[in-house]
Amino acid sequence: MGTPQAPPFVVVRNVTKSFGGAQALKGVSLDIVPGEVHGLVGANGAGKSTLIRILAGLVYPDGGTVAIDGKSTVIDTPHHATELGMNFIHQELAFVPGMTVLQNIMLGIPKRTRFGLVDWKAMAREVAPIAERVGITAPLGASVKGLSTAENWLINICRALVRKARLIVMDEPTASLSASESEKLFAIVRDLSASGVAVLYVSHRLDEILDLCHRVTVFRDGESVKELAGETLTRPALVEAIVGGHPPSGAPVRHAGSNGKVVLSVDGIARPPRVRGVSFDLHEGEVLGLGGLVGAGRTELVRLIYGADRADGGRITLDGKPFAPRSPRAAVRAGFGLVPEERRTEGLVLPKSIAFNVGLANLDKLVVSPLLRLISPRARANLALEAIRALAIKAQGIETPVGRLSGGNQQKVVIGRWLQRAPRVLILDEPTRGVDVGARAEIHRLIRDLAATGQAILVVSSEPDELPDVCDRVLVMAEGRIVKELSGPAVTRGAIVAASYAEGPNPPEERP
Amino acid sequence: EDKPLVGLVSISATEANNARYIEGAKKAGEELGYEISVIDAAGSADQANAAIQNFAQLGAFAIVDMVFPWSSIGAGLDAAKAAGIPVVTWGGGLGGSVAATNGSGGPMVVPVNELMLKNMDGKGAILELTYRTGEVCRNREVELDKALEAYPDIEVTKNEVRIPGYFEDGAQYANAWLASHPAGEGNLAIWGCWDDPSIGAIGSLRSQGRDDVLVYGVNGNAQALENIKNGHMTATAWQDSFTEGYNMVKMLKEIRDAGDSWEPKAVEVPAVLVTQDTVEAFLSEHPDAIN
Amino acid sequence: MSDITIGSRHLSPGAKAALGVFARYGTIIGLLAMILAFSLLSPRAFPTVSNFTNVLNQASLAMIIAGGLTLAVTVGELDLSIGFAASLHGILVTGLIVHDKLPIPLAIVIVVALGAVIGLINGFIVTKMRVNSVIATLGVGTIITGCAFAYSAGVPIVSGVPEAFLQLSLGRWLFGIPNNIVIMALVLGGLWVLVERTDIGQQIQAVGGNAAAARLAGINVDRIKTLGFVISGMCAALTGILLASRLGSGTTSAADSYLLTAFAAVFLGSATLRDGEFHILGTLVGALIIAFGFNGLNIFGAPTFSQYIFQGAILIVAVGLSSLGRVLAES
Amino acid sequence: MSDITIGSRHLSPGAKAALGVFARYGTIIGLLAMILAFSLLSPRAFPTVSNFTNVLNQASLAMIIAGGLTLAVTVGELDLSIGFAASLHGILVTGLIVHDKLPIPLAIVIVVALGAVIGLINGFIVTKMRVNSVIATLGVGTIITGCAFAYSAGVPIVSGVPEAFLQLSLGRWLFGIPNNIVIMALVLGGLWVLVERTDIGQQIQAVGGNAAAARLAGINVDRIKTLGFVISGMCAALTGILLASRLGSGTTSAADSYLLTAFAAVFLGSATLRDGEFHILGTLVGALIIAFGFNGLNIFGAPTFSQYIFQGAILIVAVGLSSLGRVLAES
Ligand SMILES: Nc1ncnc2c1ncn2[C@@H]1O[C@H](COP(=O)(O)OP(=O)(O)OP(=O)(O)O)[C@@H](O)[C@H]1O
Ligand SMILES: Nc1ncnc2c1ncn2[C@@H]1O[C@H](COP(=O)(O)OP(=O)(O)OP(=O)(O)O)[C@@H](O)[C@H]1O
Ligand SMILES: [Mg+2]
Ligand SMILES: [Mg+2]
Repeated sequence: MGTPQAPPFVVVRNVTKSFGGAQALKGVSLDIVPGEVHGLVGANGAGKSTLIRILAGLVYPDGGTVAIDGKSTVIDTPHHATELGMNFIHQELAFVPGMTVLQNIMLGIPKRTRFGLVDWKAMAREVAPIAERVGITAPLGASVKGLSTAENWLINICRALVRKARLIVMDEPTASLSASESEKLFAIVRDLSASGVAVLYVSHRLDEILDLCHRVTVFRDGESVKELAGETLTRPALVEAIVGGHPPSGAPVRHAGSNGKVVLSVDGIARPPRVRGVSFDLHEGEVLGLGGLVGAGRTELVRLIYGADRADGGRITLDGKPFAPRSPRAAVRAGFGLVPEERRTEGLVLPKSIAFNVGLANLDKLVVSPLLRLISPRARANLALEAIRALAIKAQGIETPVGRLSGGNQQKVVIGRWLQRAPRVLILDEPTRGVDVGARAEIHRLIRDLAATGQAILVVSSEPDELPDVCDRVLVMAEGRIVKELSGPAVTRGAIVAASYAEGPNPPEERP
Repeated sequence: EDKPLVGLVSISATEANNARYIEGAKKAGEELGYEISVIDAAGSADQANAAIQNFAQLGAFAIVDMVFPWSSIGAGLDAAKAAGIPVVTWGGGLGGSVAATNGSGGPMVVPVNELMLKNMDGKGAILELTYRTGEVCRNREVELDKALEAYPDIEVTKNEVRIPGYFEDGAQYANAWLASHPAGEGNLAIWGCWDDPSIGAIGSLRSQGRDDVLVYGVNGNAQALENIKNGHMTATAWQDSFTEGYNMVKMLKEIRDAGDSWEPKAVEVPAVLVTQDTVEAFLSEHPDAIN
Repeated sequence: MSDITIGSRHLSPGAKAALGVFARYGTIIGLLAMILAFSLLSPRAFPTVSNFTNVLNQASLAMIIAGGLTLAVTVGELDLSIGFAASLHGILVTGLIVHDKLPIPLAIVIVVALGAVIGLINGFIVTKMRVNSVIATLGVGTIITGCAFAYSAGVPIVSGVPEAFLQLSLGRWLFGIPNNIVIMALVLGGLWVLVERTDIGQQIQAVGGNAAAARLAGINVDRIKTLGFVISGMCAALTGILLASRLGSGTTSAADSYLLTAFAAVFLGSATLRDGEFHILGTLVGALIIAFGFNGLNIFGAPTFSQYIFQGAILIVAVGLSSLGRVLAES
Repeated sequence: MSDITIGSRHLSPGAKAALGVFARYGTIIGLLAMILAFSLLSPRAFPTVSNFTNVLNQASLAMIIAGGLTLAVTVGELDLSIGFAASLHGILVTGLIVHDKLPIPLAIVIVVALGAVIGLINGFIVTKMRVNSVIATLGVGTIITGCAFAYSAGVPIVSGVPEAFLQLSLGRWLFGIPNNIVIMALVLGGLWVLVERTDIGQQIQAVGGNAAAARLAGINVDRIKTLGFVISGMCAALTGILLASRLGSGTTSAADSYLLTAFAAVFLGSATLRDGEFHILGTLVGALIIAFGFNGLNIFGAPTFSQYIFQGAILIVAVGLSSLGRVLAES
């Protein structure tokens, strides 16, 4: 793929931006030409989303220039950005929960009938083909409330496509998508590029980047450190540019697996239609993966086990004793921990500090004594520092509000919450969503280390590469049932993907 | 079921004087075999109109408007008139199609004003706690302004209290006023257009330990009488709401019987000035005034 | 061990569907049940055409102001200035007619425009100065009360109110429908179309549902929020005008108490049909529940204290029906 | 595009830091500026120890009830029942002392316990029946008014109130500090420790910040919310008791107006130090702004109408200072 030759649409020069004391951008430059897929990569907190927010008119740069079509421009509102021909799929989901799929897609760009009323029919006609191409299966009239994260992402993507922009900026679009949706997205990106639309593509998944992008700009610590294209665009070169010379160590060694005694036993747990009778055992020291397509019911399954939702039927035993989770509180007390799928809405209290958020699940450890329930500032600080150290969280200090952290660092805070609690069963739903290569390896190693201490770990992931990296054993779910069990060497990307699609004729296997 | 229904629409059925008027009305109703029904309009003129309309709807024998001025119950009067039901007011004045009124609280302030001005001895400062939205209060303020014309050396500060909130407002206004009127700077008086704001002010006086300020109220509610008895208040004019309610209900039959030939009129029950000197005698005469 | 199942709910799909009906229509069911109960308790006086007309007539003003408030809360802001504003507007319209001898329609237009200006001011303080709407509108409401005092010195404007102005709210329309009801129907109908069927309405709903998302989608959030305040302000003006016409006078604080009624109607309504979303139809239902509750208890002649107790209970039960239905149906 | 964006593009880091100070301390700067202004305008009467003591004494009751309300809003719910509840508690405590001849401490304990029960009821309706807190607490408040009326038939309880009960709020402590101030300081101090320094407080803040996340972190959200209502109810009871002691009587609706004052204080306070978060210290500052604003305007002798206008303006400006500072510093 050669770099398309055309005058650049967007030129960014020496843009700087600081938030309070934090220098998010120390001077970044890049240009985007029509018809190219321009990759933007960098570690968590490198400043990618900040640049995108500047282009979107959400924040203003402290210095430097942004030129659109060769004209230096101050983008002051998102509306202005849209008018300039740029569209955004931001890292943090943007949709209106009370509205329908169609309403969300057409947000801000409605069509009107002659009487000035909204013309739903015409809008549906326009949106339907695009929705299908993107892979939205829900009816356009359905409320988005019941939809999965992935589907909401697709809605955001669809919205950008409907607007026929000259540049579409995608900030980690595949973080919440599984392989099949991702494939659809890639096809769309290629189509867009072929039709002359530029795409700025941010991702931590380097395979995608290598696959899709004509050119890649690498950010490190708020600076654009490298531009790679053509021959120079290789995986090692990327990794080296991202981490700055310290490539992360390779995949951890797989453990022998499920020999320990059974910690958690799930028998016939169900809550139709999302979960229709699931049984499995989880052993001491085991990392068990749950794979499958988006909407397969994995998130719902772990929520049932954790007591966040009530099951319609089924049995659970924990360490041989019956366990009926009435609430997450009961589950936490019994020895569970959950890193939920949606960090911002389910995981974090955004205006509060890192120390606060890490402390939330450890309050009993932070009080000076069981009777005098005052929080010990020292214990609180130690806990937070420990999490920051163990997960290499990039932040100014333990009192930084988590809302100000980059997406990946927010994810680390949620994980950090459970580190010292060392729950008997730790459930991680999409643990490395939005986490950079280096940190991803860190988290994987951490998971293995925790397992090595005897914790039982359940990992849900939609990223096909992730489960083979960390799991001893993987259960593949489809349509609310377990359709395949893979263990040891059989746990491969290919096997998981194959099993995810193998539905219908195969009777569901429900063997522990 | 078929007892004649007398509808009382109260500005605040939980306010002491209103409650006593209602009791008087009930007493008369009992004697005459009327059913007395009370609606609390909670200070809202609009709800009062609605309530009057509802009573008209029910074919009431008569409707008593308590304290809302006749000028703010236009829609209610309209509906009652259409249904041929007389409306009388208590403290609401005579006007429109109102058949009778009593409790016109304006004039009853006069003896209080006279006593206060006598005590002032022509100089000093007065804090007036007013409530102009209320017709009665406004009339009392006008009375005082008239009387004060003769005393140019008396400095007057006016503050408007709110309903609800009159206790707190009375206290806060008193606080501020007292700060610029320290003890020993001439004759000081606090005058409330009814008792409650003055009672709020007494709270402030007492918490500051000030006993150099004379406090006056009007209406003579139980708390004011108690305060006079305890020496915190100087004087009030006691309104015999109970008798007013009683007399008014007794008169309703007369109004209905007269029909179109009825001449609207005021049937006032005179107020009684109660001071620290007369309070004991007064209470032995009207023991239930304080309970 | 085998008997400990974690499934604790054995609701049949049928039962769930029935509960779903409660969830959607709980407040409406409550309203109907209440009307039925009062009809049985006071069969002669309550369930008559004239009484229902009467109730609607009385409730119209509250419905108009609550309709406006619905727009403000839909864009995600509280407007506590409406009651004070309506009081000011009532005084002002009477003053313009009585003292300044303006023609009635002109006076009305001026006052409604002032309502819009107050909305603009609220909108400016909230969106540009970024002051929390509770404080902003409470502050503006307090200032408005001061203006009402300054204008009237607190004294109601009573004499010289022309009959034609009184007829505005006392008059009746075709088929003897009171004007108030007609005006209310037009206003709420217009607001309904605006919110549910127009492009601006979509933006209003989006801003209320998720302001950040709306902003990212290119909607001018500040402008839409300001619009919500403006409409709220205009409806308050209309209510103030109609109230002055109904009372036959312009009185300070006459309309203050609408604030609480409007809030009760709007929040009651938010439990209707949709879960916790504010919408015009819901507000209408909420206002009807309050109005019929007040009327029915009055007609039934319950003692004052029990009227309060029942009114409170009606609020809670009406919403509780929906909410419980929803919780059970979805759990 | 045409709209005014508060661009900070050309602010130097120094200017931003200065604005950051405004953002954090805007309301406090406002309070101090206001006190300074009034001191200059009324040098003899305003800035005296006795005036400040009086203002604090007077404001103590509002501060206590606002402190309780802070807890309710911190867990993310509104409590509109507090004013009505405080009125009921005032009547009840007087009734228990005067009619039932209970010892004063016992009467107080009973009434505070009743406040807690009302909070429990609010909490139950909100968390278990899932009724929106606006409707739930408005409903409960209305019911409470009915109860107060049923208990006292509207007649204030005045005679026979023992001097010892009056001394509760009229008395003075060491150094002549009025009891009310001491009680207020203890209550707010206690609440501050609870919210800021204990594990329960962390849970309270978490529930208010993000209830879903708090739940998944193992916090019993319903229980914490109920606790917020219970504390709010207990503070309302305390305010009702102190008010009855101050007035020397139990009077229906005496405390109703505290509702609005408390809300104003709490929301004003939420702009202090933290951005839009409710907290005890902020509430204290908010209540001080309101109290000193009222007092200063009075002492200065502004006419009633302009007092309203200034009061409204003070609310808006105090918060506007912080908010604008924040917007400019962070944009
Ligand atoms: N509003 C804000 N206030 C303070 N700091 C901020 C704010 N937004 C971003 N930052 C800081 O700016 C830096 C860059 O953040 P940004 O979100 O751009 O990173 P990113 O490259 O997108 O990372 P990720 O891959 O994790 O999404 C981070 O250190 C972050 O903490
Ligand atoms: N009743 C519901 N209402 C709202 N959201 C729900 C409901 N049930 C499930 N969800 C959400 O829908 C999403 C999809 O859940 P599900 O368990 O079916 O999918 P999954 O296999 O985890 O796939 P993914 O999370 O990748 O979309 C989850 O985020 C879950 O929280
Ligand atoms: Mg990012
Ligand atoms: Mg999932």
